[in-house]
Amino acid sequence: MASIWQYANPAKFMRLSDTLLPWVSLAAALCLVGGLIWGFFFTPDDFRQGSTVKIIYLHVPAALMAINIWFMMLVASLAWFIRRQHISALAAKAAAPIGAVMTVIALLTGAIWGEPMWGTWWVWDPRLTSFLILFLFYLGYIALWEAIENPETASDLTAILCLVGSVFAVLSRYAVNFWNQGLHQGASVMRAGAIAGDTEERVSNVFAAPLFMCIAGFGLLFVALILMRTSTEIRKRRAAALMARERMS
Amino acid sequence: MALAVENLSVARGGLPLLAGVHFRVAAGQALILRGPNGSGKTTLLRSIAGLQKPTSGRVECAEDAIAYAAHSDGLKSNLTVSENLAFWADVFGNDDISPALEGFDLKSLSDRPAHALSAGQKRRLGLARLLVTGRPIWVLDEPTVSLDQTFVAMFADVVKSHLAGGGSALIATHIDLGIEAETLDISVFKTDPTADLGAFDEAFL
Amino acid sequence: MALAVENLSVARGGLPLLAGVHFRVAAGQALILRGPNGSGKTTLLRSIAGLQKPTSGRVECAEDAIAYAAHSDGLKSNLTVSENLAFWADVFGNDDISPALEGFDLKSLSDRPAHALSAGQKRRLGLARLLVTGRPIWVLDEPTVSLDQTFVAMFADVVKSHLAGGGSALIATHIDLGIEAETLDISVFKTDPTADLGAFDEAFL
Amino acid sequence: MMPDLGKYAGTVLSAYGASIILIVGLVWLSVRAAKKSKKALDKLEQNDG
Amino acid sequence: MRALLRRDLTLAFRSGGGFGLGLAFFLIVAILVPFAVGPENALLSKIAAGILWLGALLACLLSLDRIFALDWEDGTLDLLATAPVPLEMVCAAKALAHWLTTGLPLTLAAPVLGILLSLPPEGYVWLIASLLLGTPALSVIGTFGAALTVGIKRGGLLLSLLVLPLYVPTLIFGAEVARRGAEGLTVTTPLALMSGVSLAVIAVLPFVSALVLRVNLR
Amino acid sequence: MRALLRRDLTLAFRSGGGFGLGLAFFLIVAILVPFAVGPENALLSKIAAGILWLGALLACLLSLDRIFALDWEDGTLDLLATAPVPLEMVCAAKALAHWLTTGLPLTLAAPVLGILLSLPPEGYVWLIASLLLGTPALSVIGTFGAALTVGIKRGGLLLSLLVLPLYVPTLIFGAEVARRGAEGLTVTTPLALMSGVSLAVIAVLPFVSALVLRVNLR
Ligand code: HEM
Ligand SMILES: Nc1ncnc2c1ncn2[C@@H]1O[C@H](COP(=O)(O)OP(=O)(O)OP(=O)(O)O)[C@@H](O)[C@H]1O
Ligand SMILES: Nc1ncnc2c1ncn2[C@@H]1O[C@H](COP(=O)(O)OP(=O)(O)OP(=O)(O)O)[C@@H](O)[C@H]1O
Ligand SMILES: [Mg+2]
Ligand SMILES: [Mg+2]
Repeated sequence: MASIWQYANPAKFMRLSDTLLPWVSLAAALCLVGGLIWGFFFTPDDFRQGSTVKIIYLHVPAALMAINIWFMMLVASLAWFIRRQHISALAAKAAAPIGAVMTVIALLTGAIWGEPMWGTWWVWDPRLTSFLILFLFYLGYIALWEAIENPETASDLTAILCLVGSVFAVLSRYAVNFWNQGLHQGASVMRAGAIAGDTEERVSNVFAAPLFMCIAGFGLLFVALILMRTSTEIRKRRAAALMARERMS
Repeated sequence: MALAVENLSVARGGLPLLAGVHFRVAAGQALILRGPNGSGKTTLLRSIAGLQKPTSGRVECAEDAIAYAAHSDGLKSNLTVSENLAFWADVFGNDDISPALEGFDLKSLSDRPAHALSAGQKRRLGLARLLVTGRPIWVLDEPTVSLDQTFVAMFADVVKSHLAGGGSALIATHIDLGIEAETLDISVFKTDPTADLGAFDEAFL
Repeated sequence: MALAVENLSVARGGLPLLAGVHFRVAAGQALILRGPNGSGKTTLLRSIAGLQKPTSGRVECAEDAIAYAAHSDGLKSNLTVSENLAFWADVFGNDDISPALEGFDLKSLSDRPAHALSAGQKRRLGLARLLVTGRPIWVLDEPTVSLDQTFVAMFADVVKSHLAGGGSALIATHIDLGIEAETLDISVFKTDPTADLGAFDEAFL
Repeated sequence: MMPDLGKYAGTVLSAYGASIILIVGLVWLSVRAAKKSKKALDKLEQNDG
Repeated sequence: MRALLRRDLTLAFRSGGGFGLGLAFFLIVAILVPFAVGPENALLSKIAAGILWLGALLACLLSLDRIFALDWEDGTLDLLATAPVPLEMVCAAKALAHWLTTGLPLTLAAPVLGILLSLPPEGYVWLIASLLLGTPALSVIGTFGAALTVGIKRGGLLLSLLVLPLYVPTLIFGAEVARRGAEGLTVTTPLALMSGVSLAVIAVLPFVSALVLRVNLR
Repeated sequence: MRALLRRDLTLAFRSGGGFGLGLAFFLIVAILVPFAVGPENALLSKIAAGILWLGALLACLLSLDRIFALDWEDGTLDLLATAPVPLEMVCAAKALAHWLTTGLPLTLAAPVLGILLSLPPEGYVWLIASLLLGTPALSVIGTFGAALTVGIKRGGLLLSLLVLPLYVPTLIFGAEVARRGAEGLTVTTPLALMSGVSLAVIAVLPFVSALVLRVNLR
């Protein structure tokens, strides 16, 4: 069994991605549509939050993805530094816009949810605030990619930004926590999985199953998108290389 | 051998420009690089000076031996001529700027801020910087742009005495400098643009 | 007479440089300005182009007849070669940039962003701008800086055909362009630095 | 078929609407970019012969 | 002058700089204010209208030096001055391009940031109205300031210093409109005053800017 | 690297740009805030500490692009990279020069502006202390951002976008110190945290900046 690094070869990666993409897309669509329909049509209202609980099927998966995608970019950046295979850098580049959109979804659905629950669209709660900061990091990262012309320089600099940014993101999280103690729910998805959710604070079983399905759907959607977008980036690079050669002759 | 370049390939903007460049410059000698516009002289010189990574090949020379001068002279328009020189002298650990001032006839301009110089005067100041670096290998990219005949001759004199002192020089230029030196036309190292892109692996760059 | 300069005096940084400059350039003719570095060529050309006020004297020519080109070419590094030219063509009310592209052999570079050009290629683009202005009098300050011999010749051809079409040109340069034209050494108009400052009234500027 | 969303109908529907628009938009843009790059590359490689 | 306007807009989009980054700055000021003054909603909603106006003004200010500086450095301005277009038109086109790439997006983004600073619901309409009427004045005044400082290397901060006092009337009336709007008071007087300032400035300043530019190019 | 530091300071004084204008910007923000949020003293004194911190931060931010951009444009950076000085030292000297020409004067000016915003008397000591400990971090982080965006034409606003989220921890702790100080509460925890952040940043980031610069010069 060869190492997974063989797929860092663009041609092999493209072949892999071409074979995987239809299946992953299909699975993503099934989970996402299924989970959302299940959650939206076939779960009861919460006794306290009424029908607004249905927002959880979007909010929580998006929030989880938002953080995890940044984490994936961090890993890809490290891989770029260590192995210097362009796929890693390109995958990080391809992931950033997805992460940014996920952050926006989490922020939007959260804000929409907050209006009936807390009586305001926005509070400077630590969790929400750190999401906003995360969004800024995504924006800066994308903007830096766009601004630098030389692809190798751009890979290096954005990777450094990702590393330094991660450290500062964690630091900001603590700073924000110190600055304001929050209103937001504690993380209970994981506990809900472990202990069968019973307390009202936790996500109870009725909601848990479709929620997990949606989380899986978002995850698969991310995988499908990243395969597609990384291939796009590879093709763009190759096209640029070909074009340059053509111009020379 | 002061500077030896072996099998060097350079690229610009992801485009291979030159491949297999090789030459040697001995102490006390100069080499003139020629080549039509856009052939890659600037790119080659930057690679040799260490400002850009060559795609392959080696540049061999003593460490910290190269003084590079290109179109941008690194002058601060708010500082005077002598302050500009003094700064670079200081960075390179020298403290006497008067030979540099004399070498390019800048004595009379020494208190003039750099923004009040004409194109040729700026250029002279940029070249005078070479003298305060105290480095043996000069790598120069079109050094005589904007200079009139008198100062081209003066520049040639400075280069000659640098060579006489055991230094060496690598100069890209389009005009005749009046320096006795070998000439190398870099267009012979031009890469073949029709070469195959390879097995589409990392070569997509 | 396309351009007539009469008794022109120019100053730079409050310092009188040239006085009593006078010459005429007829339609179909060119005039080459020479002079050592720092003698005031740039200052003179800027005054003639109307970018600087002469201290005295007159420049006579038809209104809006001068196209000026100096070291800075007014290129936007983010725009492509043809976009850069198209912008200037548009400003000057033309719409065909292909003669300009052909005149300086820029066809193959036309989709390249300006920052990805070499020094000489940038210069050619800057000169191509002259062709889209459609103006009869070209005022050029060291136009061939960074150009190799081939392109100096190409530039000379463009100037010649401009002259043949009834245009005229005023060119400051240090090298030999291969254009048949009168040459004027501006050092003859150098102001006498020992001249009296006058009655110390308005002359303190 | 439509469940009764009660007084929060607007809230829930706008949350779903906004998210679905964003997701579909992202997918659409990604697919379009992929198609465009594929076309451009195919054309170039054809030229290469 | 359509050519110039078109080119400026292309450049703003293509360089990824002009457009979007002003917005980003605005966003960031709005986000940092709570970190600086503390997270209480009551306090924030009191200062929201004013801070948003101030933030928009600063975001506008930061992009001013792009108006002429780039064209100056690469010699475009010299060449434009010898081209057959009146400099007045150049100044007007520049100001318009600046507004389209900063003032307008800022105005459209303001309501979103209003949410972050818990601006009272009554405030939104008047915030947008005042920004829509006020930002053109900011662009025109800024163009004047940029014309004054053209040719000064990195004149960015000097530019701010010159322009800020000129921004004071617009800021006072604009913020007053937004603040009164947020408190549910009538806004006619400051609105009328601000519109007056904007109109006068738009009518007169491009000519002054052209004059200044001419002096600077000489 | 004394040569570089000395030259940077000379340039900052001589160009009349770096030095003084950051101060002026700070002054103007402090002056404009009352215009924007209204003149009530009670409200102002509540937000004074935070606004002063924010103003200092913005003033600092605006001068960041001077750190490397000028040296990049005229080729000095290329030449420095081939000179016998470690780039780490260059970055440290640049950050120090930036702090001496902005952070320090801003800190000294803050108390004066505190009067304008009716900062409570207890606040002054802690405002100065927090600025004195916090602004070096701002300069060092800013140098990192400037190194990232060097070579991007007019990268000023991109620079702000990149640097501002990095400023969040310093701002939060710094403003918290100043705010608690103004309210007469104890400040030890945020002060310790801020000093920790500053120290860590000063110790590590110059090396990262040098790395970034090397990549950019390549
Ligand atoms: C705009 C604002 C909001 C943001 C950025 C946000 C962010 C997040 C994040 C990051 C999570 C994931 C937590 C985890 O599982 O680790 C989460 C979960 C959750 N959020 Fe929000 N949220 C926002 C507003 C709201 C509002 C207004 C509500 C409703 C009252 C809410 C209710 C929840 C619930 C119930 C969970 C699931 C908690 C769990 O079981 O893990 N959120 N939110
Ligand atoms: N970013 C880029 N992308 C593609 N090609 C580029 C890029 N930058 C430069 N080039 C090309 O690389 C080639 C070499 O440029 P270089 O500046 O080294 O030439 P040169 O020999 O110094 O020419 P000159 O005599 O005109 O200065 C040129 O043909 C130029 O068009
Ligand atoms: N601000 C200033 N103050 C004083 N003298 C100045 C100022 N600017 C330029 N000069 C001087 O004016 C003279 C004329 O400069 P100009 O640029 O016109 O020369 P030039 O003939 O174009 O020279 P070159 O061939 O070097 O380009 C020079 O000697 C220069 O030193
Ligand atoms: Mg070159
Ligand atoms: Mg000249």
